[in-house]
Amino acid sequence: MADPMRIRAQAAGDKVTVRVLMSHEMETGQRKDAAGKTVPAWFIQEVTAAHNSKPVLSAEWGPGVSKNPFLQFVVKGAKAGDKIAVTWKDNKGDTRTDEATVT
Amino acid sequence: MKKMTSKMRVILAVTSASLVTLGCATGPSVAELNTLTQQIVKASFRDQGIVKASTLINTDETNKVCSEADALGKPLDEKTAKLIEEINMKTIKWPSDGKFIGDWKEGERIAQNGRGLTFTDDDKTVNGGNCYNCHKIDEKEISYGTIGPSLHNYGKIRGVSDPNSAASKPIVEYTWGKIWNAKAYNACSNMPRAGHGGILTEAQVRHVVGLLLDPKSPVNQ
Amino acid sequence: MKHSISVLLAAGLMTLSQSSLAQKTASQSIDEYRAMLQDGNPADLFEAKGEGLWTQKRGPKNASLEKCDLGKGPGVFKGAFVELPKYFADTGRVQDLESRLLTCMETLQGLNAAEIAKTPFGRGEQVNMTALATWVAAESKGMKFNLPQANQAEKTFYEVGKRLFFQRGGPHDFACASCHAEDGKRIRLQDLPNLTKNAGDGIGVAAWPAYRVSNGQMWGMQQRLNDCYRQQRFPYPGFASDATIALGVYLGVNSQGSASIAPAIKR
Amino acid sequence: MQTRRETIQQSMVVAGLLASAGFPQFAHAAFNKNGFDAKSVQDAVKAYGGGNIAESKDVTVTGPDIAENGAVVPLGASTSLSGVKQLLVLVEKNPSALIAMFHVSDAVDANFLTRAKMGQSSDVYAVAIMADGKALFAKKEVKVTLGGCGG
Repeated sequence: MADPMRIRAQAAGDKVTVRVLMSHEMETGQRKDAAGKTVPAWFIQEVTAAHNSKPVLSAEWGPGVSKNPFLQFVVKGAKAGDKIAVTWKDNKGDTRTDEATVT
Repeated sequence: MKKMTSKMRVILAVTSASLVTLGCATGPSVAELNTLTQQIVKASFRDQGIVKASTLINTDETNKVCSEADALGKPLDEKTAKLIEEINMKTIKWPSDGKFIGDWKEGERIAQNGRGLTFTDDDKTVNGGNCYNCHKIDEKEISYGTIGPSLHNYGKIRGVSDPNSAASKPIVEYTWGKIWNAKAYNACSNMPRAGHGGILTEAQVRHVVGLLLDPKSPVNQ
Repeated sequence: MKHSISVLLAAGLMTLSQSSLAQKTASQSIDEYRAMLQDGNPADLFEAKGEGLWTQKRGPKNASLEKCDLGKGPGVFKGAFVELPKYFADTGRVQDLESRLLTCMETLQGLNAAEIAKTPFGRGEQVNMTALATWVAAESKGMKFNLPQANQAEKTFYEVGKRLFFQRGGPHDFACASCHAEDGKRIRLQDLPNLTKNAGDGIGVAAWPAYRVSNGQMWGMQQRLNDCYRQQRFPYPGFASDATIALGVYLGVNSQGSASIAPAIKR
Repeated sequence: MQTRRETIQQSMVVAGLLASAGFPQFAHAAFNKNGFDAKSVQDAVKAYGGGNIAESKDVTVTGPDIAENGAVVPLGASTSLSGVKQLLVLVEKNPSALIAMFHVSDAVDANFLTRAKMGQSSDVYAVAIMADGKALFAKKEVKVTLGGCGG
């Protein structure tokens, strides 16, 4: 199973800045290994986020996003103690969800 | 594989034993430390890919003398330095066809290239000159190192307008020689001996000399 | 933040001569790029993994590493990193963090240390090794390096490390000192720390383990030294070999008083 | 503050929760292959229903002037305009220009930061696709240098 994400969610006023690090290879499918064989594409395709279980964001990513991806977004109308959950799904169907409490 | 491991263990045991012996009272002498270092080098490094561990232990007198001087923080005395320079001067292979100046465009590619001769390279890797790692050369390349002096306007500053003229001969020869074996001119120079060390071929050295001395080269603009 | 950078740039433009302008702004732009990466260092992912591994029961003995003695007593990890490498009486060896973790993985968990040492970086147990080293190092973040030099073996290793640092060899005659013995030098665009002295907080050894942006890998000090030797065109230094540890003692003692920022983010 | 380990344990529970919630609002969020197959900025925008792109000072793209390493280039897209449906981050000279597409909801700012791979120096784009299909962009040049020892 994929390693957990690191999610930091910090409140300022009525907004919460969420910074997410995801553990993923993000293979482009264009790289060749030492033996000259093409390494198959393997990357996060969909990212969604929820604030206290209510969906607030969805995104589509391609293999052009860097390895071990970073994402920053701002949730409106959120406060300390709220829950922010982030889910990713990759092109092999693997998925992972992690949650953080807003500080 | 297994045999190798047990051999390693024996060597390591010897090393630790000598350490224990050295570990008493006053501490080891300089000579003992030098010996211990060589034992540790032998036990620690192994062959990998195209790089053989023996190259490290069997390094030449120039490297041995300069390493020791560096570690002690004392530069070589004049006599030793001269001797080393003479030994290295004798290794310089001058151009077999008498041509010193190659294609500066090729030279620029070689100067940019820092590849080759590591334990992850293979014997098919074309070696680069690593020049930009340490030198500013073509002013347009902003990614250059500062370990060596700037070579921008190298030929221009030295008044080389026709590298094939008799007047240019000394500087042309010096440039070739310096690239082939830098230690012939400065015993403990930081600069690799590109020709002598087998890093660059004669043809590659010729192109790099062209990069530095051809009046049309961007280096001299 | 952004604002202050542009103000700085504007001020810089006025005082710089035309010829040095391009270079100056290039290095300022690189600094700006590096600053942008500071917030969100993927090393966090490895640190979290390492924290989990410390308490996880693993190996033939189904034990955690919680009783591992990193030099400050069994189970003490805070501040251990900035005092390593040091001499350990139980093994009779001077050991760095990764070498010591190897000892604990063998004695406590029953894992095969020789096998792990032979495993290439980034594979199998080496992945766990790097994560553990990242986490232990992170637990000393902000602390100053303070390697012990009381034991004769530690003093001897410093002297051996110094000789290794200045040892020229390979086809290029490179030594560590070729690049790291003077102030203010650069290789290509990379600033080179002078490792013969305290190079400053978070510089040189005080930045490793670090996340490598160029290849998306987390590197411990062992891998950092291994790749230095690779680029020096030296043969392969064994994982946790005495040469790498002696070099670690030399670099660590020279960095006395420098504050660790590990795990850092590096080109 | 919760520890990292607690985060890991909780994530199992959350995963189940989100799976059952099913995200009905984002039913349209299936991966748009055409967008990521598009070679040019304009074609990628078209794949999301956007029209001809027009430069706008109300859209902002952020990124370094020089990236020390093309493997990780921090890029951001934002807009002050209301009525934006999607924000796209693109690198013109990449084999596929589109890096990421964000659906903008009322619950988030139209302001996202991510990191992209860049094979070479290129213009980078932020494109805002509006409710009426208008596509507004900002661009800036990011130079990618050869770092390290060239080896």
